Amino acid sequence: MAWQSLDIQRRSATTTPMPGARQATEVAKLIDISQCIGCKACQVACMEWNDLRGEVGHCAGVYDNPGDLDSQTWTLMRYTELENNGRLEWLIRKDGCMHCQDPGCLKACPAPGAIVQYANGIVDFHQEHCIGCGYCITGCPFNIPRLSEKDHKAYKCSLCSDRVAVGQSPACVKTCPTGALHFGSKEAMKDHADHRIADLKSRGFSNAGLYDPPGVQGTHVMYVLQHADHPEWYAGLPRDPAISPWIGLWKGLAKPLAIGAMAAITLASLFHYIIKGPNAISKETEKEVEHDSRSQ
Amino acid sequence: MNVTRRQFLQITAAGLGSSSLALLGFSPQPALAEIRNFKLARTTETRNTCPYCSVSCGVLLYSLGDKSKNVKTEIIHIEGDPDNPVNRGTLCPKGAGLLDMIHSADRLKYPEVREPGASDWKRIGWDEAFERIAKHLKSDRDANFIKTNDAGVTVNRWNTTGFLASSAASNEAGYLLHKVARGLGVVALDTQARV
Amino acid sequence: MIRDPNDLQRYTASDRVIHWIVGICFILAGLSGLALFHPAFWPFTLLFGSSTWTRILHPYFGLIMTLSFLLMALRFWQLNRMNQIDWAWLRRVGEMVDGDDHNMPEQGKYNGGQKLLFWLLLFGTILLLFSGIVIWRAWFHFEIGQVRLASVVHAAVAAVMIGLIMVHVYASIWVKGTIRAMWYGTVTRAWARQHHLAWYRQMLGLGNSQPR
Amino acid sequence: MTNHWVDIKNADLILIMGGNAAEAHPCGFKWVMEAKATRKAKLVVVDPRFTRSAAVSDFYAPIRPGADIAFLGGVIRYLLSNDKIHHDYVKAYTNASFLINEGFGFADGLFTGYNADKRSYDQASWQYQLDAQGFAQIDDTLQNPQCVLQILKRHYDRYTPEVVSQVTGTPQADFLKVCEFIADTSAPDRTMTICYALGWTHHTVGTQNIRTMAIIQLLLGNMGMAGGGVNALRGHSNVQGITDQGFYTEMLPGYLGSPSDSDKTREEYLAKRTPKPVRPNQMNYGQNFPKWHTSLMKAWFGNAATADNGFCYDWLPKKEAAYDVLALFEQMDRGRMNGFICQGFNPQASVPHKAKVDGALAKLKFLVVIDPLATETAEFWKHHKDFNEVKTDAIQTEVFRLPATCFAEQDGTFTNSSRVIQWHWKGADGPGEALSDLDIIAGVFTRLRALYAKDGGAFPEPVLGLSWPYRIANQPNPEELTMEMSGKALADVTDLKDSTKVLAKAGEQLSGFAQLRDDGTTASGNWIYCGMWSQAGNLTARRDPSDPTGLGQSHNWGFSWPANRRILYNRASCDAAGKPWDASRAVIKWDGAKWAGNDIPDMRPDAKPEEGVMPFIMNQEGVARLFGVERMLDGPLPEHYEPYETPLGLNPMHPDNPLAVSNPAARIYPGVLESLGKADEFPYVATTYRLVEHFHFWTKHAVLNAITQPEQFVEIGEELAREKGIRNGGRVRVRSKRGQILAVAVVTKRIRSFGVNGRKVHMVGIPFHWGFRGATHPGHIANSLTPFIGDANIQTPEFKAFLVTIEPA
Repeated sequence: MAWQSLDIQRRSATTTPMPGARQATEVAKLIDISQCIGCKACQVACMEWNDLRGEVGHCAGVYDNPGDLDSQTWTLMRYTELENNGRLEWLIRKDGCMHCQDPGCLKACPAPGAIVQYANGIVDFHQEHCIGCGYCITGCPFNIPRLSEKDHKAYKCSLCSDRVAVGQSPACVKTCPTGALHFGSKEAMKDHADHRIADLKSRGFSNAGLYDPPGVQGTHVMYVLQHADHPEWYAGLPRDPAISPWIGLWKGLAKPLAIGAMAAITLASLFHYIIKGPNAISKETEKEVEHDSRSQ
Repeated sequence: MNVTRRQFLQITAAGLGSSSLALLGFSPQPALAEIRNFKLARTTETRNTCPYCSVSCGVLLYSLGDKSKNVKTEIIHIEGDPDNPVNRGTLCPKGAGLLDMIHSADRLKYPEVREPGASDWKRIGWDEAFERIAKHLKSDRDANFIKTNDAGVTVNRWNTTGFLASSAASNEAGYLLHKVARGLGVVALDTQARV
Repeated sequence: MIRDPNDLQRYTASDRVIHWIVGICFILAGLSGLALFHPAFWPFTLLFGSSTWTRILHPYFGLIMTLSFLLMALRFWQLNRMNQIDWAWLRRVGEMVDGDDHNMPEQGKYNGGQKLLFWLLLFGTILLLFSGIVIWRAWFHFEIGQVRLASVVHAAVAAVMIGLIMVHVYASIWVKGTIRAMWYGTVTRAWARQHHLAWYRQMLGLGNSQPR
Repeated sequence: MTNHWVDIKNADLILIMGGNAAEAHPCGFKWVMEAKATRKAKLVVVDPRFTRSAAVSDFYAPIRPGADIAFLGGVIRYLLSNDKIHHDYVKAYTNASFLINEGFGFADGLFTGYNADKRSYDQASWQYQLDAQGFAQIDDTLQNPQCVLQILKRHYDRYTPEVVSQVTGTPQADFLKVCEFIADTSAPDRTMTICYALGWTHHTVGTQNIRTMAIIQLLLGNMGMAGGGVNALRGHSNVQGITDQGFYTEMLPGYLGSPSDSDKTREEYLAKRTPKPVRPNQMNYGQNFPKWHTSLMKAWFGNAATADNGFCYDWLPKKEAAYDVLALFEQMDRGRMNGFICQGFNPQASVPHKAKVDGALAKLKFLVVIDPLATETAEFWKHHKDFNEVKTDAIQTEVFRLPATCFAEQDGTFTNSSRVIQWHWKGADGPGEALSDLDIIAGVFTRLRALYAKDGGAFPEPVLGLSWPYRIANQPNPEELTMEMSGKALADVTDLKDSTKVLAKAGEQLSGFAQLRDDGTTASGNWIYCGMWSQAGNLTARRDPSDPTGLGQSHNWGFSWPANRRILYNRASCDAAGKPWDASRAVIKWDGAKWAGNDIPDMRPDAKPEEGVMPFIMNQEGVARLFGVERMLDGPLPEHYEPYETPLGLNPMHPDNPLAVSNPAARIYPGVLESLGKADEFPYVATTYRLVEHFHFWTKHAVLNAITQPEQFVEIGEELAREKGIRNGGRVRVRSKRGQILAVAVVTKRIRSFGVNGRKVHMVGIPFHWGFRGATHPGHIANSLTPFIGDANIQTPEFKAFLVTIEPA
């Protein structure tokens, strides 16, 4: 079955359902942190494929370069040195868009079609529709999208939707030298993760597990963690990410409520006018005014 | 008064909710999004080998154009060759960044010479470069060639000009340079592989 | 230019200018804000050149609105101090809406409703300013938690303010003879006597003991 | 590599020591991860730093730079004293049972035969006891005190876990844990592979580091096995290839030793290099040396090389001294070199002691740099702030910089670490006027040849007579050269046993080195590459990745030397009777009539097991050498010596012998000892290394790589940072006796101090990728700091252990 990456299942700032008759296979990228050597091949391949070249920055005392995600850096290795039970562990997490099943960015986006979720689960930004408001950043539970300083559009990992659409894997996955990155149907990735977790458990990582947070209805980028009980050890991976309740309120309840209120005021005004009529000057007052004028 | 009334009307209309939008003439949403075009669709694919480490990963060079006569071929993308049994399509960060090495601003484009004591380069042509280098080599070889050693043994060596060879150039280049060097009697030769 | 000499001056020219600056900015900010708030209003972006222009301009509309409104508030705040009569008026506002204003306490230049509106709008504007700055990514970078909170505050306050302004506008339409006060600066004596008796007396130099 | 990249997946244990495969060879390292994932293999990393290899290891043990032999010597002792060796293998396939001369001994850190004045050994006492026929004597019981196994036991008995820990700084428990992992693979059906690289070679005891590991792999019976071997993870894409082309002063293509002054005649030269068997029935494959050499002479000198003139033996120069890269720069520094040609080599950055290199280059009359990129070497005369402080106008060297095309812009072959020769195709033209290396070499040579033809000169015969059969003289085609290297028949080549059977007709490409002859009827530019372009065509261009063996051999992908064999010594994967030690990953086996299976047998195909032809066919003994009876200049058994700059000031193994502090056979040029620092002034051990984001001084020119690692830094531990008041991300100055660099400090838990010989030794880690040209921020050349001294055997510089001091800048 094709990845059907052109079929859309969700579209930003759109209130009616998308055509959904065709069933697409959900895809996923699996990031097995226990197999990651932090070589940054994924970072380079991502930049190369997507024609991105950021600034040549500086060394800030760590290996994290560039220092943060930006419009030219859609994926980034984050390194954590952890002393655990007297042994050093170097936890290296590939940060980037998680392609949530319930994407906070898409929910927050005010521009119709600037953010779409394809039927295969990929969440993609369409910069030509982006207005640069940054609401996607506000909505994202993983702090991923970044506004470009140059064009003020928001950018993030597209899971190489252009490659996936023609049956290829994302550039980062293809390049990964150690097989820390895998790509396939979400089901297959979960199966693969099960094997990896069993292997890790056999090597003493009793808390190994899959990171596929239910708070965002699961993600299309998942992690195998050696310490699934402590996701925060991995450069602050959120323990139980969900779209912030503020965002829920803002983009959920507030919308119909406000529109309803405005409509109500409008209708109330209209019908009040019709029913009660205008508040005109009474004859009585006019007489009194005449009286007052005379008495002046 | 007009402005206020217009605002009023607009709010009224909009307040009816999104379902009425179509009445105002806004078309339904497209069913298909446009993804970024697949940039390799009409490129030429060439099989090559990564020049960095000794894993010698297979790489695929993607270049613009179909190698027709009037087109200057330009490599626009490089990725791993999935057929190569060692790298199976993967590339490390160096290999994944090969494109920028090929197109580096530091690529040399013309033969140049720095004259003795000069503070900068001077562009020269290949003929001049070959001619001048050949003359240097000949005059040093002729002046310092040793036919026999003190014991009278034929040694036929030239040890006042040294050769260092790349360990990232092809076997063919390394072989030819070795053949030429020994043919000239060079003994002062070594390769990057030593260090 | 032709004026009834009997008309009462309610707003000076500069009052009116500043009001309309605020008003225009509010409309622009409101339309652009609504466009970003709900897809139903997205077509409003066409009014501003493009959707991106809408995003760019909205905060500047808001900023000009805020500054001019603050200037206006500086002029009017003393006239809008609430007193006992205002609260009494507000308690009876239902009667008036129902069409019977006979029992409404007599009002000065502004009635309790107008005063309350003034303070609500002032408070709302300040909230919009601060929350707007927090979410204005072109210039500022705030903590994500603050941005999220500010987004909600900004939207909610804006919605409430739009509601208030709708009431404000409707009130001016409903009460005949009102709009001209902001148009030409004057009202008829009858209008003043009918709706702002105390102010009317003050303007005409009449005592308080006048019978109705 | 004795094995190959994909074969790593067949291992049960992968030891990474003296290297950092995850960072230096990520795509090869994938097969380590594959072994872990599919075979439940374990990965053990022993390294001074907690590297990115260590990050995915099952066990990591720290080790002080330069103490590897102490560690591995301890492993040998552990294996021997705990009886964790593969007995049948050791007895049959190694020289464990061979008797060594009575005169051999080792005392106070020195082997017998040492001459302190010459700083070298007389190796006479290191030899086998020979019988009347000249065969080595053996003791099958392995009990004779002069047998190799007993000597080995005695030698390494001193390397107790306590001593090992004291010398290496590895906690004893960690050391023993590593021993347990390794010992587990002594079972016949368990294998360990060892992946090492420059972390072992960049020492004055570099060669012995590797020999220590070879001894361990032999004791465990892991050589020749799938998933075993001693695997050098080599540096550049074609570092294996250029080594095979023998571009060393001491070599000719195919590892044929080059003549020196003592090889007066061809006969003497050949006799010295054509070995005699020292055990009966052995293949002693080196006996074919004359065929290889003669074929080379025919490839180089063509029709001029005849039997009458000794195949132009005298046209080959004879060397009288060392001309390795250190020696070259020493000669240059003394003003004895006038010209220098650097093809794709950046010595100013990659040769130790930059100040000395700078001075040496400035003494040249002319320098020719052939490179695709703007290297530091080409601009050694240019002032670049404090990165390259020189007086430009005082430098009288004439420098030519010639633009070469890069890999993507030319056809040709690279030979990878697995010895697989692979063809690559040109994808685009080079920039501007860039020419291929071949065109540049030919351009210079044809001009030079024309000058000699016109004007004559010193010994013009080899210049004019050099075989140059290329269709376009100044543009040799890579295919022509590949065919020339591979070799062809000049006359009909017949079977040695049956002269009526023609193996190759005159003019045909040869199918392998077995067809080479010493009578001038064959030409082959590199005998080990013979057959890569046979009558069947260009085998290096084969692209069939299929692998019916399941072992990852892919015999139809490219062409692997020798003879398309993928695992060397594979005869040793079977027991004496020819049955695989481990049937589940059999490489070859004796099928009753011949050797066959999943690889090209490294054995005469019809050698019946009962003939006792042993697997190490290139050795005169037919077996592998636990005890190195020849070739090693600094001892037949590895011994721990301190780096030349030692933080201890003595060798804890031999505290009382000043001659045995550091390798007693290392070459020391005058002035070098004075350029070495002492621990009182330079108390910290420094080591230079690569980062995964960069490749040497090359990727700093690529923006993509510059982005991922933009600025020069050094790494230190938290404790040293506290002591010296160095803040993470702050700038520091690192000084050695020879120079200094400035860089950002990375303060990390990954670097710790070592408890050595009762004291604490801190380490400074120095990634070396920076220079004054490139897309990264300019940096200092790390080799400003390193010492000008090399390994005793092959003169590879000691980049990996030297002394520095560090302070906030």
